[in-house]
Amino acid sequence: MHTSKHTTSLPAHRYTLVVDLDRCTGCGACGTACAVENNIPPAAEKATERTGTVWMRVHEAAAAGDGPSTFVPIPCQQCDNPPCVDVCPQRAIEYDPRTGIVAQIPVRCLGCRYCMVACPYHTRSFNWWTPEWPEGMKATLNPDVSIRTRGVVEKCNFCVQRLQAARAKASAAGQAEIDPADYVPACVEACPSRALSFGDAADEKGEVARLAKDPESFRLLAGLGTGPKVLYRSSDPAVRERLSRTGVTRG
Amino acid sequence: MKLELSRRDLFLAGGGAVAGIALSPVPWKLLDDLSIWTQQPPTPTPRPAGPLAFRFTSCALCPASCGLKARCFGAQPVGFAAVPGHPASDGGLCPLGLTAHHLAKHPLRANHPERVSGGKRERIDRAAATAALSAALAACGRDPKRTFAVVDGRPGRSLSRTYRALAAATGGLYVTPPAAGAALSLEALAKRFDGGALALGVDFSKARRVVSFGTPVLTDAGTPGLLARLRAESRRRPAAERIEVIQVEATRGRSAALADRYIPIAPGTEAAFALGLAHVLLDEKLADAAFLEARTTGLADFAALSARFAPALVEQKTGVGAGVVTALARDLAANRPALVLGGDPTAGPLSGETEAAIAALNLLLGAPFGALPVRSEAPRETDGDAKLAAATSLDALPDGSVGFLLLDATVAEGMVPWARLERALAADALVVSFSPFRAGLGEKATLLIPGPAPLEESIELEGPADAPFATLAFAPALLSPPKDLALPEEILREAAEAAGLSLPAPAAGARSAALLAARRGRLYDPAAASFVAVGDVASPDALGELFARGACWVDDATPEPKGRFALLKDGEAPRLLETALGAPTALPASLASLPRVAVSAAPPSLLLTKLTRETALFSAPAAAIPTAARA
Amino acid sequence: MDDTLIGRGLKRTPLPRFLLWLVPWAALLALGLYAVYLCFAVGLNQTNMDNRFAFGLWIYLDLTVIALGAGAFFTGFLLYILKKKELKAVINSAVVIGFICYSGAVGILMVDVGQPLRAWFTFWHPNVHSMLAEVTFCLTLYLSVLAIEYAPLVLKNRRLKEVPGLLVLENQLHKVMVVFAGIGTLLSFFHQGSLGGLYGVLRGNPFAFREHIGIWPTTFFLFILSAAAVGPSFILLTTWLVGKVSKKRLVSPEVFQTLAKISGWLLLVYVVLKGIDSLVWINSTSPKTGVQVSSFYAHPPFGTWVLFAEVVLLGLVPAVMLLSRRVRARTGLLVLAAAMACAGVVLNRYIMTIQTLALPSLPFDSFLSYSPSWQEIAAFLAVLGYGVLLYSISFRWLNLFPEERELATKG
Amino acid sequence: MLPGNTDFILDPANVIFLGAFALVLVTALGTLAFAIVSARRAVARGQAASILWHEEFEELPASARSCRHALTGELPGRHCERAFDCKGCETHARLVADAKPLPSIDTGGFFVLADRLYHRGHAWLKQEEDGTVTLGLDDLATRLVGKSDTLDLPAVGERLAENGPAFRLKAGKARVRVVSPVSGEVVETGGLGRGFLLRVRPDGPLDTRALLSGREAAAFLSRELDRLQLAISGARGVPALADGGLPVDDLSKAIPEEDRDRVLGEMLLEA
Amino acid sequence: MKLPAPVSFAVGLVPALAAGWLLFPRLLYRTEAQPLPFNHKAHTEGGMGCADCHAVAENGRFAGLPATEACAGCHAEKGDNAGINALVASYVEPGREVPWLVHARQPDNVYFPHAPHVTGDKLACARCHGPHGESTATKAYVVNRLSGYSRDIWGPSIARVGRKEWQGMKMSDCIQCHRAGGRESACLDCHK
Repeated sequence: MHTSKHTTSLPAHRYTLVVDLDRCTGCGACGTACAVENNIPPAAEKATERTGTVWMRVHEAAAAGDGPSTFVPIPCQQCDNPPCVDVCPQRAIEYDPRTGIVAQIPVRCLGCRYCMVACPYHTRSFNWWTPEWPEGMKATLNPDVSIRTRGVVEKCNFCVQRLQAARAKASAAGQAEIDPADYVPACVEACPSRALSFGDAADEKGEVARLAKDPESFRLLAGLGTGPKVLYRSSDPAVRERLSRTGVTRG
Repeated sequence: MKLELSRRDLFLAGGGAVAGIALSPVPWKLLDDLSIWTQQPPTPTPRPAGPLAFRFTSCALCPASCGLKARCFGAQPVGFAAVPGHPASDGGLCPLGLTAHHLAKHPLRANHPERVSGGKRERIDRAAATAALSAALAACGRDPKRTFAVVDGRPGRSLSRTYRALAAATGGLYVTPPAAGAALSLEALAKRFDGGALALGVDFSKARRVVSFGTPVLTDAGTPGLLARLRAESRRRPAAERIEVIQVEATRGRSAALADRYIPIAPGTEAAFALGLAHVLLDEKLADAAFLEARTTGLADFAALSARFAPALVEQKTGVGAGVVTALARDLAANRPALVLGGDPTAGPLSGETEAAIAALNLLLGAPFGALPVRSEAPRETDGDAKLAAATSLDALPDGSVGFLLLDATVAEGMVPWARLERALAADALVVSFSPFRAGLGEKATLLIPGPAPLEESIELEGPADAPFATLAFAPALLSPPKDLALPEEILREAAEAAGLSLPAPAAGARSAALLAARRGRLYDPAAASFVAVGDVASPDALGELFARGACWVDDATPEPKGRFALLKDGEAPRLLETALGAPTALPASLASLPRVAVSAAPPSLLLTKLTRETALFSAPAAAIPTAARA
Repeated sequence: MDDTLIGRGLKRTPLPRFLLWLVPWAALLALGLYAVYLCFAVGLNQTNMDNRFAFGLWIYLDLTVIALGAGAFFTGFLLYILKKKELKAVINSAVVIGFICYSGAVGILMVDVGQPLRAWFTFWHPNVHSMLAEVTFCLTLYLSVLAIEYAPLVLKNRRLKEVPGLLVLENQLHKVMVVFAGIGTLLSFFHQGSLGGLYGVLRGNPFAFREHIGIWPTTFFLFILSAAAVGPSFILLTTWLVGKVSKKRLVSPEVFQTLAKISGWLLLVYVVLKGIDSLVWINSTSPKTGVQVSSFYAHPPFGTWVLFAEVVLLGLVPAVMLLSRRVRARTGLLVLAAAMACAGVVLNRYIMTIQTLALPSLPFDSFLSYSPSWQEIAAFLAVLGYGVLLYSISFRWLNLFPEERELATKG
Repeated sequence: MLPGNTDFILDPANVIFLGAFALVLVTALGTLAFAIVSARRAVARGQAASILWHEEFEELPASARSCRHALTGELPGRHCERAFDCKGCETHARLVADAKPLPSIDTGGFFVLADRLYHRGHAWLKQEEDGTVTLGLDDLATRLVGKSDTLDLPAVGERLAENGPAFRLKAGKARVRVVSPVSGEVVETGGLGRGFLLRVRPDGPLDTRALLSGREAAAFLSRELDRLQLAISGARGVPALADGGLPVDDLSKAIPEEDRDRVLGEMLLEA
Repeated sequence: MKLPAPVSFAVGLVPALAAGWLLFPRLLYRTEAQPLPFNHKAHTEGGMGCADCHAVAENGRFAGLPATEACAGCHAEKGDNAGINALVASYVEPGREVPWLVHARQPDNVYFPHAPHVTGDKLACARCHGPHGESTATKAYVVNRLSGYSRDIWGPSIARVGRKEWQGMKMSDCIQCHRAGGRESACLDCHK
């Protein structure tokens, strides 16, 4: 028996992803690396953009006319005030007060999809099909990530298995804190134009904390007060204005 | 005494049984176990095949030759990361490379020789495959109308040497795919140089304006993500140092969508547009006069030609507003270094005239030796006294002349269209492919003799022809090939011997020796993230060790040669005029929607259906044809 | 043939004709069960729901039938707690309809979730902050209460009541029915509310999100009120419909009057509160998040007419009609008004479920469309088939309308 | 949820939410259990028949529930509120006249015999000399049921409860039970031709205060005829008894087959 | 004679209790044989410690059971021990891994890092695995037919009473110890 886990203060570590939209070319490397790392199966035969299991989805945000498009990679925004956690009827989503990671626990999930309705960033996938790999491909699966069943919701957990491994490594070396270089999500490692950077925003001297305060940084749907820990950056004020807006003025 | 059992007793006993079960472990133990059962995944996560280790290699799937950092459990790679600082890719990696470890077990993978007849695939043994090869080789020697031709996608390997020897021995042809895309436009420019053979690369870091005529410079051309990264980095520097990309293209693909300016143009009118820019540059005296004076010939003729392309005419031809043409020319002149590239490897080559116009534009902007640096080739072993055929182009294959076509596993359909090859085939020709896949050109073969899949063989990879420096990346094998796999080198030698052809001995380690002998460049050790000069590498063994660690050689800067570029070649003007004044052509069909698939010889991993099927980004680009072209 | 099962003095169609009537409904049920089998065996890919339209026809159906089924708890509340004796004439029918609606909803919900075998985890690991946990708890409990309320009807079947124990049990259950009516009211209050809260708490969705009163968003209270308001209307409508289909007078006209008046007043209160809520939402709640409400109605066909239709056309108008004596005097108009009131709630639940999901949220999103697959429609129709079957059987063998016999004798 | 659950959190929200549901669940189950237990107890106490009778009585049309003193005109249109249990009825105690037996009366063709006591459920009771009573159907009911009926009499040794079902009978589609005027044990079964249907040994001293005799019984029967007429005329499209005419021997023929069950149920006080 | 009510009740109760407590566990579990006999004691007596075969690597990963290669370091050739001969013949020579049935095997979604427990908190192996190192023979692998995991996860007693500290490896056992040590954890600390 213990008391509430809910805390109002910000977590000790605030793992944060910063996406530099100037750099993103929408090549799909982040999502591919994510699928490889997190044992996401190939698309089912009839899967579509809307029924696929994609943790890291790149959207094209077109400008008016022939102006340049911005490609926006959107993983789970790891909100500090997540709209999903409280809607889950059986606590299959948990906000870790030590890391700020919003964890989805697929084995606890009954597949009601209420969290998907609650999330304005559409970053969750429901497993509409039984995950299947061709026999030979199974050997290439990542042993550090468990495979989810059909009928549950899954999403980006910030490659938490890499945090686990980093912690174990620190423990083995007798250290209390992890080496930040040991905890880098797969998408960040894969991005060819280095559009993604990752780190602990609670580390005031860190690069991510600096970027978070940068006026070029903004959050998606900031008006909703969800407090995402995925930040976006653009040197173009018009892009910032366009993408930080809440709601669509015209469909 | 008679025992009377009533219904009441039955109820009581039933109640007792229920109570008994409730007080036994049955309900809660069952609940617990069943709940675990409902949480079992359909596919168990594999147990690690060994301890975790990181190994380095390079991706052989496309010419970019990116560095790969493989996360392996035991011998099994389970994922890749890019290698920042890698001389060939500098952290570049694309979805194809990220899934390269799936390919060895691709559902289209073939592990045994297969003969295709009448649409049916029939597995044959190695001896039968060798016999078929040797019979075909022998037949080619006998019948001069049935030539032997071999197409090699990655020249310079040890296997390439065997191909060339075989071609020489049978009087056949050794064909290498033509340069494509930006490399082709660079080649066209280099051919205008009168100071000897010249190779030019592209150094985006030295450019401030990049004009692309259809080349997907921001997405699929060259090193993944390179230009996008450089451009983004420049955006946070002073305005005068910013890189901008101008995409001139009929369709708004991803690269066009990303460009700072996208200029939709009627398809096939690139030459007119380029001459329009040249017109403004010369007319307003914005061209690089010093470069033109020192390094070019034929300025007057060219000026006379371009003078005909006033922006108003260009607008009429291309659908691009006259103001846009003028403004772009001024912008390029004001923001030199600027460079112009053309051509998309997935959409077929541009016409020679268009390449000529692009080359002239580069000269007017003074791009060569700056943003388009001189580069050398990676050292190769010499032919020695071995009889080896020289590389020829596809055009050397007359229609209906090839009796035995051998396709190396590295030939992608995007490099050599099957329709072109098919035209060259004689009746009943034998088409042999060493592709490990029943896909791409491997699917066209009448005899498929599968070789090693990607990551199954150690291979040396020359970097792309349009990189600023030559690189040679070493790609040690991460996977072991299936046990009874017939290696192309072995099977070819067996067949040649059976056909009575004598081939020179394989030159093992010749490339390393050549590299060491050249004493040029540096070697990057990805595990240590450090460079070592070739001159400091003590021995071939030390070099071999570096190779096994996935090292990458990078060339030093090449000195500027003496000579001049021809703005117009003899007799070129009328053809250029004709092309530039001609009508728009049809929109070229795009070969693939997924990045780099067209230039890769391997089919994409099934996992890439995540991109093609489950995201909206990689469907065919929407046509954005200007009004003039539609009319 | 089944005469001994039919209540004394009740005229029922001959058994073969009755069975013939059941055939199409049973066929619907069978088709639906096949669709359900597909969903279980192949997976929810059989539906046209997707990651963006994560809720579809089924959740909409659940919300709707539960709102319409509110007649059961509200009639019980009026009869047993507020002692509105005249409603005795419809309470049995209300209980059966309530049971059908709730069991149908729970059944569909079990198909709708991806892992039905883990549904019990909600009870073992409940997240008490989740509206859906509250719905799950209330719904299962209330369905059990409805089953208990249904039991006396069954026990009073002519044949069963000959068994002395059963009749006595019926008698005893009847005596404690006030407790169940009370529990039912409490549970219904919370789950109708929580179903509304389901959307009102969506902080990420300015279209659905509403101001909170205490821990509950206003939709919590509006759903309770709207369900209570249309419950009686739906009872009126179904009673009228059953009367039409069976060609019988089932209740005296005063019962309709009572139901209509109650429904009308509640609907009026609901419309007023809904109006106030909408104004607060338009002027404060939504703008605070940076979204102007007008943007929600910029996607045809979901224009502002939807709001108008919901609040005025199918809210205020039927409320006024139900309260007008002259309208009530004419059965046709009365039934029309009740139907309009029900349609208003049906539309409200549709907007809450479908429009909420269709609207774009990210700046580069587009307005989405969704059309259910045949499997979804078949499962939906199966609930209808099941409902008609159960109601028909109940109507035939149980005494759903205590006044029917007397009215029949009166001629 | 329960303390055995490893991730249970003891915070106010959980306590309130789960506590409230536990309370509701306990209340519902407790109430259900209470109903079942009291039902069992009532059955064990032999109250089933009485409960059945009271339930049926509640559902009888008003015309079937009139007070015996209203039948005789002593009281204006009063309805019985005690399910014809006159034993504890104050009104009855106040009004009851001498219970002297009257000679047999013919009322509109039906005989009220002097040695019988009549129950409002159309059973009669005759006190035999050996302390048992015999039970039978009264004249009206006999003719109403008609000739072609089947009787379902209880076996010897079975117990009857006052106002509980005495026996059942079938007549065509009609299926109806006859209420017993007395509690007791069946000692002999009779038949239609034997003058009685059941011989019963009453429990304890016989109390016949709730039964009718003499003038009261005659008034009851004539009132029942009116009720019968009303019941038959209620059926659609059926000719009523000839107005004022003598009842036919086999009344059953006057009732259309599909209404027989309803009419019999109405007359024999089965809802 | 009529049976007294308690007797009738007991007629149902007793067999049900017997079935639940005695028969049910037998039906629930089945026993599988280990591929080879293994004598831990013989190894530890030779001076080896647990970590010599079951080591935590520098990167914090636990090696689990040793690969055949490690066994082959000592047992490359057949000798006079039948078990060793079987090892050499069936696994060392063909180069196969021994398919040991692991009593401590946890479900897929469990992440148990040995490093923080063994290196960090200096827990003895026996704290969770029991006096395994003193065994002279492989313990029979008793597996739950429904869940597919070893009976050791639940513990020997079906009622989970009277267990020793190291008996049982369910999540509740983890949590019990973590709570006792005041180590509150998030789901994804121990799940993957």
